[in-house]
Amino acid sequence: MSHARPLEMERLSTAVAKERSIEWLGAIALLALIGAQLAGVLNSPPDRDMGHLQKIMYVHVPSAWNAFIAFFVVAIASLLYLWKGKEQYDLVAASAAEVGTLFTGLTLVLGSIWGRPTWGVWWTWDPRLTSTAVLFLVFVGYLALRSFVEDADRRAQWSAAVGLLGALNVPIVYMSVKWWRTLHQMQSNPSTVDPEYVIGLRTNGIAVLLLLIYFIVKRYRAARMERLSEHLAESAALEGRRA
Amino acid sequence: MSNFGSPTLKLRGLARRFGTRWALRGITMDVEPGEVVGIVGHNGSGKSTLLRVISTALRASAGEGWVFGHHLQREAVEVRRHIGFLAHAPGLYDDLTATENLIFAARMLGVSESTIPPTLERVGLGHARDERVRGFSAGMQRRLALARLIMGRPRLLLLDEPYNNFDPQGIELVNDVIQGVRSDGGSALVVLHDRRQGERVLDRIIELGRGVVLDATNEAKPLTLVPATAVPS
Amino acid sequence: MPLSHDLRRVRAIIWKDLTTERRSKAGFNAVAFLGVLILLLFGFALGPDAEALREAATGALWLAILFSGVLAFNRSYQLELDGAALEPLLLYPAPRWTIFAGKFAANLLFVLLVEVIVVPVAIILFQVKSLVGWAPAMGVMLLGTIGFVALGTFYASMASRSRAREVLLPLLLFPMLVPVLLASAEATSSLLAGNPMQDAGAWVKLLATFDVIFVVASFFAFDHVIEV
Amino acid sequence: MAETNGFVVAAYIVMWVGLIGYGVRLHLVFREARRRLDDASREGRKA
Repeated sequence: MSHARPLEMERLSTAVAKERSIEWLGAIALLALIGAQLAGVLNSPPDRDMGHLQKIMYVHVPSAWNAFIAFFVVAIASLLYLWKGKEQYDLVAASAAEVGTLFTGLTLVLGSIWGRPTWGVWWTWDPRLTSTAVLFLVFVGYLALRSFVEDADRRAQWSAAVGLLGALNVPIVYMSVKWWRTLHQMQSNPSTVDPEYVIGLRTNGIAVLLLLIYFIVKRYRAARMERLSEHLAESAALEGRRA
Repeated sequence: MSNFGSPTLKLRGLARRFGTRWALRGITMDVEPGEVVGIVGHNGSGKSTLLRVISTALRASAGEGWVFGHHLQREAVEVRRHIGFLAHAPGLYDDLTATENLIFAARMLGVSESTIPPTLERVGLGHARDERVRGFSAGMQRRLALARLIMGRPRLLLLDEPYNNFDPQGIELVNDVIQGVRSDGGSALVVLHDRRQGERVLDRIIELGRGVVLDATNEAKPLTLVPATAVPS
Repeated sequence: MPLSHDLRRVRAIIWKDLTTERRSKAGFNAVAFLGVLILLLFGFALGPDAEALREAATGALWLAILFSGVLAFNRSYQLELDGAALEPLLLYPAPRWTIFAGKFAANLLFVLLVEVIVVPVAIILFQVKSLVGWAPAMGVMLLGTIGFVALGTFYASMASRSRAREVLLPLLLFPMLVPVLLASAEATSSLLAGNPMQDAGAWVKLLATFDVIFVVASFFAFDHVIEV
Repeated sequence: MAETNGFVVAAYIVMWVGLIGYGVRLHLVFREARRRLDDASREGRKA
């Protein structure tokens, strides 16, 4: 599946030329997030014993949802790269992995901020939190591999394989951690789930999703320009061969 | 088994890139059955890279090639059946003896191990049959690599500077191996450190410069980057 | 190419890897002693109280196997990398999976041999008294080891050829092994304590599923990573 | 009840610092990539 490098270059350069600004998406995402958070915080009744702690969920849960969405994008892009061999898929996977690692990190920090007042400890071996931590480490490994490999083809092939296997393991990790915890301690579930609360979660989830898309597209475009400038440098050397 | 009359080797705009450096910038050439072609060129001209791409050790970044009609990319396993590649590094297992290295090669090639003793004799390693390769001199290691190559009964030899600092018997051995393959209708591409080496067996010499064939007797087409996906005739 | 040829190639690779390993004995002894050393360190860390030790036995055993066994994987590719023998190996007219199968089997044998030394030492050091269900427990150990070695052999095919390979392999491998570690530790300890198979059954099923998924995935992915 | 509010505020601060921080870093990475591309294409035209 050797891909003609210059063809890749044309494909990338036309794409970059046709690029329309997406700053509007960033702005909308930001506004949506502010709106969703305000709505969530203002009208959710303080819980009897948990007080306003429940409001932390409005940032914690959407981060977790979007982290998983990001890693799903990595898996799909990696699969497409292995199948089609086009560089764009590799760049999408790399961008989604970076953004996904950001949201996983946020999920973990927010989870422990929520855990401290609720259970008195910064870290609980709660199945969801623990699986997120494992997922975080899997993708730290993914990003480490990408940074250790210079050759573009090798980096793309290897990270596609690691990305896919990482995604394949997510459900198994979650199941094994869930069983492991239920053996040792009744699984903690957040406070009563009234519809008001669920709507708050969903709107915040969508707002964060818009931001996720904006981040991934913007990171992808930056990566595409980096790749294109590498190509241009190459072809300059190529043209220069007669000299 | 190859379709009659087709050249042993056909390359069209073969190119290979390492990171951002182009080692091969478009090689277009044919090698006919029974032909032995020498390749010269200064360091970094792409000589070794060319052999590694033809041997299917490296994938081409652009362009295409066929060995006995088999496509380098799509029919790589078929191509490997006919290739005898002697790289710069011998690529042997130091902790195994000469015989054990060839036993491993025989099993991987799917050939009978009975050919090992005569092959070792032919390359002049009969005396070191049970010694570990770790103790071998560079010359002895190259002889063992040649023995491994012969066992595969290749029909296209790719030899990377086989004559370099090799004793006269060694040089004679290389020429003998080339003659053997040529008489069976096979061909050889031999990278030479300088033009005088191996002139007794060479039919023609081509020169590589900065990844392109400079003064090949056949037309030296400039860089024509045939998209790899284009289906050949 | 007939399968018999390919199986002969797999055996050839196993033979080559193990003969080389046997010749340079140092490798195996070092890994086995490291496993024992890690068990000792756990013993010191967990303190002399017998009950605490017994409680942590299977967990400590598995961590000792993971940390010592992981050394075998990069070494297995070092055989090729030291003498620039990877290229000739890739140039034999053989499908790529035979290389992975050979390396996987050789590494599996290597790690199992390490376990033959480390497991008895763990039983002694951690004063594990009840060995009632030791046979099924060994079965669980084997299942866990298969998953561990399959992924280890796969990730080492990349890590062994990149910078900072000693850091990269554990970083890639260990997060993936969480299910193996949990399932093996839980199932082994419940079996050793004499509970019937059903209790551990769920864990064994998860372990078996993990093995099937990641052995198959490694075989397919190996084609894509070994050639580049 | 009051001291738990501190955690709520902390959570929102962490969320916004994380998102804005990454947004700024991304903007810098984007601009740097754009600058390098302009240089490279100028180089390309000259060769």
